[in-house]
Amino acid sequence: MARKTLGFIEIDQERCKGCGLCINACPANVIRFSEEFNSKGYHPAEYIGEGCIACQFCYYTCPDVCITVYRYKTPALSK
Amino acid sequence: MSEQVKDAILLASMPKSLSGKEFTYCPGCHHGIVHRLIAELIDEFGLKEKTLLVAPVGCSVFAYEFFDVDGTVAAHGRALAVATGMKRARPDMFVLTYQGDGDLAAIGTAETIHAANRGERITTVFINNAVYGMTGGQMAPTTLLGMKTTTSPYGRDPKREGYPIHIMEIMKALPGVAYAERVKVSKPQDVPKAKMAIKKAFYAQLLDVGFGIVEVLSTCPTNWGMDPVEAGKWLDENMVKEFPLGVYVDKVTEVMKEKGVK
Amino acid sequence: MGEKIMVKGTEAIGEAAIRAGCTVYFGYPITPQSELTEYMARRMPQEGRVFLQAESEVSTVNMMYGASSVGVRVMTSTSSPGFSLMQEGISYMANARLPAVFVDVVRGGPGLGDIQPSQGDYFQVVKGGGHGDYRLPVYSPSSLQEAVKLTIHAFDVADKYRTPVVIFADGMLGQMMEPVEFPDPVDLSTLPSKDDWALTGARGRKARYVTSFNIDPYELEKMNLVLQETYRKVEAEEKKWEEFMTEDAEVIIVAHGTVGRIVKSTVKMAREKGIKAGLFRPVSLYPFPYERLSELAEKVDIVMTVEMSAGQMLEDVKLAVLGKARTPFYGRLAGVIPTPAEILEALMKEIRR
Amino acid sequence: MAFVGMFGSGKTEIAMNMALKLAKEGENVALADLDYVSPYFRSRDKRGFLEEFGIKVVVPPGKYVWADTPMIPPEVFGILSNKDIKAVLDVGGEEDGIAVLGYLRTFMKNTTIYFVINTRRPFTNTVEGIVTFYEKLRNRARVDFDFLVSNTNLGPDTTEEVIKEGEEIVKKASKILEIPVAFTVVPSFLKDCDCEFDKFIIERYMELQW
Repeated sequence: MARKTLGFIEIDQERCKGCGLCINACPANVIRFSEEFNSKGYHPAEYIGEGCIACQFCYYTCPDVCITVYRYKTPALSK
Repeated sequence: MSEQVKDAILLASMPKSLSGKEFTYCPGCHHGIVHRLIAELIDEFGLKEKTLLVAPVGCSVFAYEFFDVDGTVAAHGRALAVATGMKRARPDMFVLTYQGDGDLAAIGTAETIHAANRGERITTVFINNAVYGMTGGQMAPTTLLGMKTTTSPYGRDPKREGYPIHIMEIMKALPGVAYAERVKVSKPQDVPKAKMAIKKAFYAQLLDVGFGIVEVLSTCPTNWGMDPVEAGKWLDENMVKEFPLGVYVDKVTEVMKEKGVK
Repeated sequence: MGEKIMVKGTEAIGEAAIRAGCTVYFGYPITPQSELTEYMARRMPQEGRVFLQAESEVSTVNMMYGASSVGVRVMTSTSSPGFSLMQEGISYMANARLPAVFVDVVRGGPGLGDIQPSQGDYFQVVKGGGHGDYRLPVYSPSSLQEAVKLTIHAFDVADKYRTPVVIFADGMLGQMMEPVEFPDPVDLSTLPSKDDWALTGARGRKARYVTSFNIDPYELEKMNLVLQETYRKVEAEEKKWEEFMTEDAEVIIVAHGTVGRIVKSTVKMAREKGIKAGLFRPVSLYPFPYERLSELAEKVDIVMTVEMSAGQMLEDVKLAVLGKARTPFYGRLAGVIPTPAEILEALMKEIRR
Repeated sequence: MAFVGMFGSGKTEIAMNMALKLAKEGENVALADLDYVSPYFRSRDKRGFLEEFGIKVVVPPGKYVWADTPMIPPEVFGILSNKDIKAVLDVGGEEDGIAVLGYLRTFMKNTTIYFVINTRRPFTNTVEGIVTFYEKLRNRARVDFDFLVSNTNLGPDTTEEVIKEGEEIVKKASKILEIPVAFTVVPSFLKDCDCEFDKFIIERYMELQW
């Protein structure tokens, strides 16, 4: 099933504390805990790389202002 | 990534009025969300060079370090007295206090009520998480009935510990208050609403209407003993019942209309 | 200097503060200083300045903290129980290095006490009643003209060293009336700039904060050392005292404020009886003029302290005298004012001993 | 008679001197200290001295003489109603102190009220100042004042010039207010000075002796 990718997010993984609020908030389910540890020993959040609908919910709920949200000028279709 | 960015519009990123310093709050704590909202509004209003921030004693005792604005930290409970001193001495500045429930509603109740009642042109953001976070989970004036804390180990019993205090309802009785609203930020949809409320409280000061205060129901996952997601659910299911959300005082919207402000 | 007018002590101090450039006054009513608050309520708006009656002394001192942090000259006045309530805020101001002037019109204590004049606040004002290692410059005037001079001086000292300063007035000084001349008001634009530390908005510079707080003990120690260095400077430069007939004195009486004034009469009465008495009146209670009193003590057998307290300044007198002379004490408590005659009688007893 | 005025205008000294003068003339005199505003320098401090001259001093009973709470002794109603007693009222300063006259006014139909002015005091140093505060005090007291009293002085530093300068200002205020000047107060050490109005020579009993 093809779903639209309307934008993307960047996560400052060093700043991220791994609270999971963004993961819980994301309606597209495109954020997950990374397998990697950051230098503080958390599993930070990571974007799965596609499917972001640029709704900004993750940005709204992130208590550590780690997320930057972009919207594509021309919405791309994901594979 | 840069290729990607070229083809995109930036929707949301760290506000300029934050210093960039990492918050000291526990993972999932709502303080950070509210800090960001305040910083966004300072940016949007272009107030960075005019803002004086008064931090309280509580978990947000370091708040003034997280913003790129001039500030101080008041003695416990006295933020609104300090802010009054600043605003009276420099009425051209934008004065903001950021206070928790112990600070604003227990030790500082007199300062809160009197600054509000004098209609001080000050904006206050009041974080209510029903517990003393900083000192390790003691009972707050806003602790819910039945809620266990380190100083109400059998659960808050009104016969013993009295009732949770309702600051917004008290604000309603004070003529100096221009704006008072209770909000939460536990769901993404709540966040823009909370921002709009704080914006109105900014306008209460900027349009010279009176005292503006927004109570934000917040989680304290650490002291509540819940993971951050669970804490948000608990807030929605329990705190909102005791502390109904909504606008309690609004003398601002009308003035905004009169002055053509959106 | 303008013409002489008759003023009460409370008015003398209030008017002096206005002329010194006090632009903000916060206060809370308490006997026997309420007239100063009332005077400021009437006068400050006339000058386009700020007067605000706070909801408590606790609030007052914190309002002062706020006003001082944005760089204006600020004052309050209170009486003993009110000063006790302000101690916490004063400690914060001391470490945040915020200049301000406090007037303590001292009354009888402890507790609610009474409303009569006393000097029982010496410990809480001079030795500090608040927490932590801080000191406050303290001035104790004995006439209204001197109160005017010292009030203005207090603002200058506060700004120079960035510290709260106290005017130690007893209730008698606050209520008495005397003819006084006031200096011309200071031009506010000539006051020392506070732009290098005050909270004026982060315009064209990095954001800054004024605070008494540092969670890092090593950093907090540094802040403390700055304070201590300031106090050493204050001690070197700001000692003030008055001597009356000490040149040939064989006995010295030490007294401050109103009692200093009463003791002048005692000295004259003693001299009439052939006793070569002299008065040493500390004007700055901190820094206490130890060295000069120590010099004087070498030449006499008796250094008697008289206070309207149970003997609080006495401890500083003993530190100055260091056993070089006898250090008897005569005091009246709870708001009772000693008369020149009874002080003389106490002195005679000591001499005969 | 009642003496009213601003803080420190000299009401107490004049009231005491007046009571003593009347007592020496053989009148049955009572002095009521109604000053519940100021904590010290009240006529009650000289109670013993006044009583030696047969003056009845009306003050709050016992230890309450030291209090700063409003405490109007009920005897005041008595001395005001008793025609055989010459009552002298020493009223507290400013609008706070004078409010008591509003309270007593039904008993004061036969009382002459003097507004005491020292033009070397803040707020009453100009004609405008005097007029402003005269109106304020009268509105607060809700009784009319009968006379002005010129009491310009600098305590021990008072000179004839100071007294005359005060008389000039009080005279102008008197014209505007259409209230006559009853007398000019003169300290005993200047008793021979020239005055435009009648002289009332006083001793300063309240002055500090040190």
